[in-house]
Amino acid sequence: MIDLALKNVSKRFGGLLAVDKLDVEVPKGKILSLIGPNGAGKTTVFNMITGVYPPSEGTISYQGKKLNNLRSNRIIRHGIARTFQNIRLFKSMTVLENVQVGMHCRTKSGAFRALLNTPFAIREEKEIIEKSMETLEFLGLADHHNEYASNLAYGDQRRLEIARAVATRPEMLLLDEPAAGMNPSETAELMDLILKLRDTGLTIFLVEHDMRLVMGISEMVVVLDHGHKIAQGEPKEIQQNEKVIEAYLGTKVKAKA
Amino acid sequence: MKQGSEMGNGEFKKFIIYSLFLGVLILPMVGFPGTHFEAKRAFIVWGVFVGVLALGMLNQVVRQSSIYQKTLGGPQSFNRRVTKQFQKIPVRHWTLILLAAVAVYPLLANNYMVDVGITCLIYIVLGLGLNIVVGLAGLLDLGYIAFYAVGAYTYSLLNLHFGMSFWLCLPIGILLGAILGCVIGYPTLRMRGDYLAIVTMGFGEIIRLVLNNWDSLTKGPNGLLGMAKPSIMYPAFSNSGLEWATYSLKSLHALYYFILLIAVLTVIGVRRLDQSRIGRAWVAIREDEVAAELSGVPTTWLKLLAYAMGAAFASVAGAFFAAKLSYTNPNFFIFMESCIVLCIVVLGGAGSIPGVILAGVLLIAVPEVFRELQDYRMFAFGLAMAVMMVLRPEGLIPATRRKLGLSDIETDTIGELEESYQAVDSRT
Amino acid sequence: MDTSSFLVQQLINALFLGSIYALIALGYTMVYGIIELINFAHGELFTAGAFIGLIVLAALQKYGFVQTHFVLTLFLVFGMAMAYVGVLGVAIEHVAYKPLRNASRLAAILSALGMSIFLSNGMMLSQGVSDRAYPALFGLKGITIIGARITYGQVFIIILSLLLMVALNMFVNWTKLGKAMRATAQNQVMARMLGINIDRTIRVTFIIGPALGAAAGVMVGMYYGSVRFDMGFIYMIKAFAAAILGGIGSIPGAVLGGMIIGGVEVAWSAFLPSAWKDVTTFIVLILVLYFKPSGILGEDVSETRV
Amino acid sequence: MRKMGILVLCLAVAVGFSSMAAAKTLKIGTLSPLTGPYAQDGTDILQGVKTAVAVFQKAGGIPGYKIEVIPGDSACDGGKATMAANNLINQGVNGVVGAYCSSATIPSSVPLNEANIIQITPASTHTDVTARGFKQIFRMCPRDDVQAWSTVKFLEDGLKVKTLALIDDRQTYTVGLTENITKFVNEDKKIKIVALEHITPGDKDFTAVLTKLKKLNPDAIYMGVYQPEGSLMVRQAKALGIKATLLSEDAVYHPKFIEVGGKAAEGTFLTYAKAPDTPERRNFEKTYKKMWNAQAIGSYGYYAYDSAMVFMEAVKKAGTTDTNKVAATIRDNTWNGVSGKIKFDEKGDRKLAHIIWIVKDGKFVPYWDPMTEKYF
Amino acid sequence: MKQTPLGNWRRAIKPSILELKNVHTYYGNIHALKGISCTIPSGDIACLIGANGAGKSTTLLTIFGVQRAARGEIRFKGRPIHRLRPEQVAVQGISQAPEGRQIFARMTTLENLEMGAYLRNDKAEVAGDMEWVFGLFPRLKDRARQLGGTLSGGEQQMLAIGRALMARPELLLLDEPSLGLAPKLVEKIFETILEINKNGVTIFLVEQNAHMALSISNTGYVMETGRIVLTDSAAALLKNEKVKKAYLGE
Repeated sequence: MIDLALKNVSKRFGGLLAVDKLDVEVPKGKILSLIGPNGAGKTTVFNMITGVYPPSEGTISYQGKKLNNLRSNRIIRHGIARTFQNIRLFKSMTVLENVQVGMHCRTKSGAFRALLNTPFAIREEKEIIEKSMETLEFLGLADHHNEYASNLAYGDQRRLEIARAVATRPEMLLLDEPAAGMNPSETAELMDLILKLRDTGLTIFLVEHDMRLVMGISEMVVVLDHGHKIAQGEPKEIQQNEKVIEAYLGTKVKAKA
Repeated sequence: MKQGSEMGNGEFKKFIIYSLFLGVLILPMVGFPGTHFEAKRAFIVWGVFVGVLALGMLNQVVRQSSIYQKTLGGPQSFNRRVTKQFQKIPVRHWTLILLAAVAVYPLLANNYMVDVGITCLIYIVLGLGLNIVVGLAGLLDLGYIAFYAVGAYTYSLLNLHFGMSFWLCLPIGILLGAILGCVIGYPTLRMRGDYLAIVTMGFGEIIRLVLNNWDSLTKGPNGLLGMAKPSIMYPAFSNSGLEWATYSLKSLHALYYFILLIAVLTVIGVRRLDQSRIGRAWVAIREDEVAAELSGVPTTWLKLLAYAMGAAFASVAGAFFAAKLSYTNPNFFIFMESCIVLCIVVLGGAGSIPGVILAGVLLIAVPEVFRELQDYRMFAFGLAMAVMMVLRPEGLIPATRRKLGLSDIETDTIGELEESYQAVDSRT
Repeated sequence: MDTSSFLVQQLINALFLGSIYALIALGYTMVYGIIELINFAHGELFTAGAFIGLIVLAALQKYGFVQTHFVLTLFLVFGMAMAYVGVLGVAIEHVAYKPLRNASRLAAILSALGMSIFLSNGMMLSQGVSDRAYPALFGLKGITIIGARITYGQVFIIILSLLLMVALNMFVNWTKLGKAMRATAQNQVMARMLGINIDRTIRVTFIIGPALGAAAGVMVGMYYGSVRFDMGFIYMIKAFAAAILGGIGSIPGAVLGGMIIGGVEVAWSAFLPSAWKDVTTFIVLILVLYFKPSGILGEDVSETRV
Repeated sequence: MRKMGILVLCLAVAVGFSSMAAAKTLKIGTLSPLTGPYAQDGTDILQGVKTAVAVFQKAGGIPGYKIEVIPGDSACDGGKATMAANNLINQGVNGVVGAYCSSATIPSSVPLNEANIIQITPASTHTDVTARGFKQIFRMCPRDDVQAWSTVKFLEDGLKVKTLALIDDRQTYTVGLTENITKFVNEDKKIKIVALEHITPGDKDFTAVLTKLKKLNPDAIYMGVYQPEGSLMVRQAKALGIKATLLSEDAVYHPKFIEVGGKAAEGTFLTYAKAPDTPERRNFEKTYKKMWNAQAIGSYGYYAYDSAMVFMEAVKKAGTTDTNKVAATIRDNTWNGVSGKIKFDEKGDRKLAHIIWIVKDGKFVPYWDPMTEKYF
Repeated sequence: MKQTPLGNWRRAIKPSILELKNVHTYYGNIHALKGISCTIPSGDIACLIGANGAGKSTTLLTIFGVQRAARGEIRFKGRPIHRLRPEQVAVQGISQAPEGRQIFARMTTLENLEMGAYLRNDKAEVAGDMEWVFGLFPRLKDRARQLGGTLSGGEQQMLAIGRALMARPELLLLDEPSLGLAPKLVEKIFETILEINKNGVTIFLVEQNAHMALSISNTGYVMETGRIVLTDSAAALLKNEKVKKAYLGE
């Protein structure tokens, strides 16, 4: 079953064609990776899916519903959550609060209930804390719940971003270079975590540069170069693909004399 | 680190240069109140400024000296130790002590002091309201006083024309303020910080000018006069048995306790909002709007809500103000008032409730103490404001997010140090 | 007065008012462009310029210098006022803004506001609370074009402010220092990597921007005939609005914004109930910003970058 | 000799004690804007009161009383004025001179009324100041309608203008004047009002509005503005070549008007009370100028002087500081002030007629008397 | 992965122009560089390769003083520069074409290039260098009067490199010059880099296009999470299986 489908999607910034007629289908419950050199348009794809800006052409649909012109917070309610390439946490808030913000779209009590501190609000707040702590435990951050997000170690910040995204109770998770800046052992932990998340039924859509991670866990890989899809297939196929190797490693220039 | 003597030498050079600069700036401006140079006056003022400069720099040199660093400064400095001691007392106790003090205050104070207290409390309510907009949601608002005006005029007009009681007018005023808050908030949603400043300032001025120009409704610059004071009904026994008696909150003491109640409720309300799901979403917007939106926070709606909530509190304060004076006039709601409220919020520490309370008292009550100094008061006020901001840009009591449980986290001094290292603009 | 001369007269009024707003707005825009700070004290710098101009002019008049060396007098008055305010601008930057360059925006704005109050009250203490008369240099003589009158003073001021604007534009576009200022405004880190001392560049900005404000202050004093310690406030609001309307950070934008604000004010007063003049100014501003959030000639900065 | 010495000492002590016992203090509070845009007028008021005390003391004062002036800053703001009033009450003032702005006078009069303290405002012309039935409040300056009546009378009978344009700056005082002028003119139907324009206080450029008036070409333009704007307005009117007669009110009766207005101020008419050139007036002017190193005195300096003087004289006459008795004394007597004869009506308003002045050769000169319809 | 002694060997032959010793850099709490040491011989092209977020750009920014080195030493021609501010580093003779090009968008191509020569006062020679840059990148000459912001990505990259060259640096730091460019253009840029190097400019290149970068470089460094994990001659690195693995995860 296809969860997310991008059909003929293009994005133009002024004269620059960042994404060119892209077709991608993400199957439910699977891990799909989108790879390609820097500037290939990967993050642009994520931005279009999550409604940061609309595609110039084409349609994006999720479980049959068109997402094209929805606002980001609406899209998230449909069950698509994401993380960011450069960590964007709420730095002055605690770890727990960051996750609690993620639960915003799944909770209801408004300003009046908060002002009056109604039983509903109290109950909900308790529930938020419990669920947030669960999420943190799942991601191994429970011990840090009272620390300020800015005080976390780098790897933990990355994980906290995932926790915040998971707290929105998504069915699909878009991870934008989650392993960037991680050392091999942290990356290995991250791999386990992603698999664990997948096993809870989440669909994972991954943008990543770390090939050990991509090739190790993806069920399907899509390769982008200059906004074009140049290859698609299982990791093994991709690794043998001449086009991919060329895009990644580049061709040699005449060697230095 | 430089050697002490070398540093002293450098400081001395700096001192001479600064003094000369001060001379260039002060001598012509102060020396020529008319057409001829009044040397005595000019040099005295220059002398005073140079003196203050010398003291300031001496203080700095002493603080940087190795002896001071070893004894009084450093991580175990006197200030820090004192702060630590204070922090040991739980917030709950502080609150109780403070409440007891403000409750007893009017019994010990004379009318004037009670009146100053009332004004302080009004501004604290305003500051707390603006704190929602500026401190929590991070939206700059220079026209906040307009909502204060809305509250004041709503009560005045409804009371004068329809004889409606304070209690009935209050919710109407809150509603009107909130609606107006949304109206003002709406066009500013797409704007960034500094544009917000001029637009909100413009809205503030528009409201004031409308009140000033709409003669048929507001009596324009003449103002509205003779509103009733709020009154409360209480059961009392009389000849004909149990009856409802009316107690008008006329005396300053009654008004003081009334505004105190409003202020306490405001503190509770703002605190609850701050710690609720809504407050968290506001802070998230302040920290990173895009990330908040992409974490499922409806930023548009929440920003409007921030404006509306802030406006609602100002409206309450406004209604009280009009009722207290029994008079209102568009001139009460000038731009400078918005600035003062903003000062309270930022000086106290944006987002920090105790900060706002402290700054409210400092900014309203302390100038009253120096009322004798008249002209010099505002002069010093301006200077103090700039100096305070330079010394404590985070405010007097910087805001911190609430933590659950009892885990005590030492602030990482190394982290702070390193942050100061990357003094370069982080816009890369 | 027939309609055509009425229109010409109002046009002259608008041009005159607009050019003064524009000149003050330039100072705002330059300072904002380079350190992204709304310099609330700019209105006071403008007033300080007017006072220094008055002091110099009065002193020169006392010794009969004005009659004998008219052009030199003008040169001295403007020069001294601009120099003084330039120094004042740098001093303020050094004391109140520089330490806050990496602090929150709010802290910097409050510091600026504090400086504004400080300077305004300082001038009240030193120069008195009431308005001071400016010696009449130009008098009321003027020329009549199609029934509209324009005094020599107005002609002089319009020409001088245009000259200053052109000079500024040339400075910023043609000189090395001017280009360094623009580079610093656009990308501080890159500018530093090219060897530009941004502290120095910012200091220069704080000389030029306030100096232009001072020139406007002297003009206002000379033409209207009086200065008062708090006169900067209204001009500050208008010029602030003008700078933002034109797109803050943009020099042609500030000129355009100033002209528009001046034009709207005059046009509204000329044809519609004048009590609502200021309301209109702000509504125009809000409408423009609503439809073009970056101002008329401003760069579009609202684009979200993820 | 020694005995004598002791005796003298004892006597001195006794006198000292008795005088201490007897020397009650008469405290006069002032309320006026000492900060902000109206600080000039506010300072004039404070100085006027202090001059009055000095003159009164020199003339003998009230036996057994020390007189003290306690300044209060109303800042032209209701809230601050009320606080300042409460402060004065706490310091035990017997009477208050002030405030200046009606928007400060009205709220501050409430606590003063409750504390039953005499209040004499030297400057607030708003009808509501005395219209609320307070028994201890008086107004030294004439009310808006009195001044408006003089103006209209002059326009109709003195200048015989046919068309009139009005300008005000939308402040309490000036709006009161233009409203009353409109009312009187409409009643008499002799003059046609062609325009009512408004300016913003603090603005410097009024050319747009003045050009508009130039096109309408009225016979006279009434400027309901304060002195700073008034000075600028006459200059700009002349620069635009406006030929209409310019008229204004007592808020521009300030030496600064001529100083700043320069030649353009020449020929401007304004309404202001005509005081007889009495020795008291000359004495006041001399003392004031000497005390405050001033070249000239603003109009509110005179009213403030009279306010304080009437209060002190009334206390002296009543022989008590009891508010009700002093108020009655003030109301029942006619006083000689430096701004003319002073007589209050039931409400506490002063009956004071304005005359028309003209600026001539850099001076304010009496021009026409609306009561007698005669030129001076 | 251990550090090979090759770096030292090279230094023995050629005088080094830039030396990093145990450099640590922090972003707030994040330890971005965890003790970087490397030596760049004068006249060489050295390249730093590694995955996103490994700290390559941070290394360049730290050299330039944009990020303060919390610990360690950076020496340029033997003089320590790690305490200098960026504008002071520029004076020493280093220039940089940073990540994301950082073109002054509201200045023309010509003005951008002039800003590159900000520190120089020799007008005639600046004009000569301008011609040289235009010779390297003829496209820039056509766009001389166009605003920087309106140039295409490739043109901006050329402009960034050209601007850095206008300072007549002894050491040129290039941060991902191939980023987002079409393969043909990338080739062109790399050829130009070689040409620049032939003019005696030492080049320190940060690239993710490993193959191409290594093929023009003398020395290569492989970075991983804030550390240099591999140092070798470029030719050797090209054959290194670990490098291949790092890039394709084989």
